[in-house]
Amino acid sequence: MLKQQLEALIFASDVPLSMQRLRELTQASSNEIHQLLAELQTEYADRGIRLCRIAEGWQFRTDPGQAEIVRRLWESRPPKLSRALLETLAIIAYRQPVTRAEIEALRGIKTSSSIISTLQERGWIKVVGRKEVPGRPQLLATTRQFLIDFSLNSLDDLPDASQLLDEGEIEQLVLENIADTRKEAIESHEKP
Amino acid sequence: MLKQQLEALIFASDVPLSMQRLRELTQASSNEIHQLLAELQTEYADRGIRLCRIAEGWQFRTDPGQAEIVRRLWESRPPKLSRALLETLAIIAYRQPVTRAEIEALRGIKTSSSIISTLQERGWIKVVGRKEVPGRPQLLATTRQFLIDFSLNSLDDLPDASQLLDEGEIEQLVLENIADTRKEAIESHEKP
Amino acid sequence: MTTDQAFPEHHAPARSLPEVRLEQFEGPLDVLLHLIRSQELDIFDIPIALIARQYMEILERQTAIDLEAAGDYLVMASTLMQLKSRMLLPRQETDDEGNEIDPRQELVAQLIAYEQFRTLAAELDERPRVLRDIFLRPIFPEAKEVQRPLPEADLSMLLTAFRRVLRRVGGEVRHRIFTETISVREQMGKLLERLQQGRIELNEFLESQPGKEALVTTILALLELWRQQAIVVIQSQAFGPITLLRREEEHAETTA
Repeated sequence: MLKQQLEALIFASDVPLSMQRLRELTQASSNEIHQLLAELQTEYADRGIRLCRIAEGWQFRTDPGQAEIVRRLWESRPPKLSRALLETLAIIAYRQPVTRAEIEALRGIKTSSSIISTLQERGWIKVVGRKEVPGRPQLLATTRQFLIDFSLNSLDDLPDASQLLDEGEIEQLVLENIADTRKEAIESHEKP
Repeated sequence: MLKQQLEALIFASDVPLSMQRLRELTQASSNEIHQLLAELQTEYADRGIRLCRIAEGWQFRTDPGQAEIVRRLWESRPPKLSRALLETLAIIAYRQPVTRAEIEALRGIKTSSSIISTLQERGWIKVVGRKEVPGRPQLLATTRQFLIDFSLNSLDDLPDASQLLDEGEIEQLVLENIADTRKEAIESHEKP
Repeated sequence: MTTDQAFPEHHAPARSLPEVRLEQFEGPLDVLLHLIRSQELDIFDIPIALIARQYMEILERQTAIDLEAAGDYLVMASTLMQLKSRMLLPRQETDDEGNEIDPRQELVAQLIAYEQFRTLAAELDERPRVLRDIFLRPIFPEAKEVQRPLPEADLSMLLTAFRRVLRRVGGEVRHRIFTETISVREQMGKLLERLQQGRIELNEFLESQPGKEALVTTILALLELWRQQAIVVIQSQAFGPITLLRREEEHAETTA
């Protein structure tokens, strides 16, 4: 049972799992975990998948002996653009010129530098100046290449932000607004 | 050797790998591949990782029995799907391609736009065309992502797909039974 | 004779239903199925008078108004009332071929069709679902080790991504929609002007608004006027029509 737990955890984690983390997650002792990991390592020794000990912890990897065929798998297919990258690009397209802080405020999450640099490498965004506020952050905007790659004649071809939402959603926003207005009204009323 | 290749390929792919794709990559015959996949499936049957047949392809996934512990990796619980969303999705899955008006007729209530757009954002449904009736409404159908996320090999695997009654069958059922109860009611009334 | 007549209302089983609220339901069919199944009634022989009464009770208990769904609930209420009176007709209804028609046929078919999907939806929810019950390998380091074709640009995915952001930041959108088009203030003026000519029904007025933005701006204008107590909003019964009038007019009426 603990063995299956360890297998599933290591498989589903996006980072190698350290002994400490495995202990926290399974509530088992280091000894037990150690022993089972050793067993697993032996069981996978002849498989196409290996249980590897990497500096930071444990991770499943494909057997290096299969590297060539695995390369074939990946060479033929373009990867998908990630959700985070698309969201960042969309905000730049709609709000340009925009600073990174503004993007982060909208997405509610920190934008990794690798997203910005990937977008720059693809030639979809560029720095168009600096905002005259403390720190003088860079202002980002989309490029001509962006229009070409996304089959747009001009930025005007992007649908209005309001068109992207439908009535149901607008209604929702209005309802939230009512709540806000009411609250404000009540609050302003309560003040002497 | 081929077995390890298959294992590594399926493990290294971010989408389920179809038989055709496995044949192309390994240059082996369907027969050989089939047999080895069956062997692998048995070998993984008691592990924390399983080899599963999903969306007409093969994919490694965690054992559902380990769900609780694996969820601890992220600490956040996945949001529950609302009944309205599930009903709408079920109608699209079983009746596809289907228009929004048809969904509303079946559920007897207006479908909020946010349900349709949430389903689209999840990547579970897509517009597959337009119905040639006045207004040319969009026809909705489920996607491959829907099969992947709901652990289905094909639409035929939907629960009770064969038992679903269509309009004609329901009409027949109603006519037969409603007539019976009426008859009984009449007969029992006529008795002294 | 129908069951309704066989069991006149005062003879109907006096079981009291546990109190339910409209928000628990996914529409009028869901309410009806609940009433039928929880009382173990025969779906092929629905006591319409009883069900209609219980349905109306649930509706009346409703306090919050969801205008969109209200219409569907009301349509069902009138269907039930109509069925009730048809069931009381002494003569059997017949179709073109002279076959007997039960007035409840259509409703029963609708209920059975809906119930199927209600069950299937629950079963669909039981399927092992990725990220809830099942987890996949989240990273593919092998992919980084090869030269791959670049991901393709996809406009629809870009738009979906932006929609996601917009939905997350509702307030921001609000600001944008309402400042870019007709201003709320302008619409407030128009609304007051229109009200000079007398009271209006909300639905009628909203229908005359061209497009979504105008609609939203109008609603915001209305709320603002209401907040400033310049207008009065009247809804005399749940789900009933909403009437707007100027506050002065209201005074005029009460003093008249």
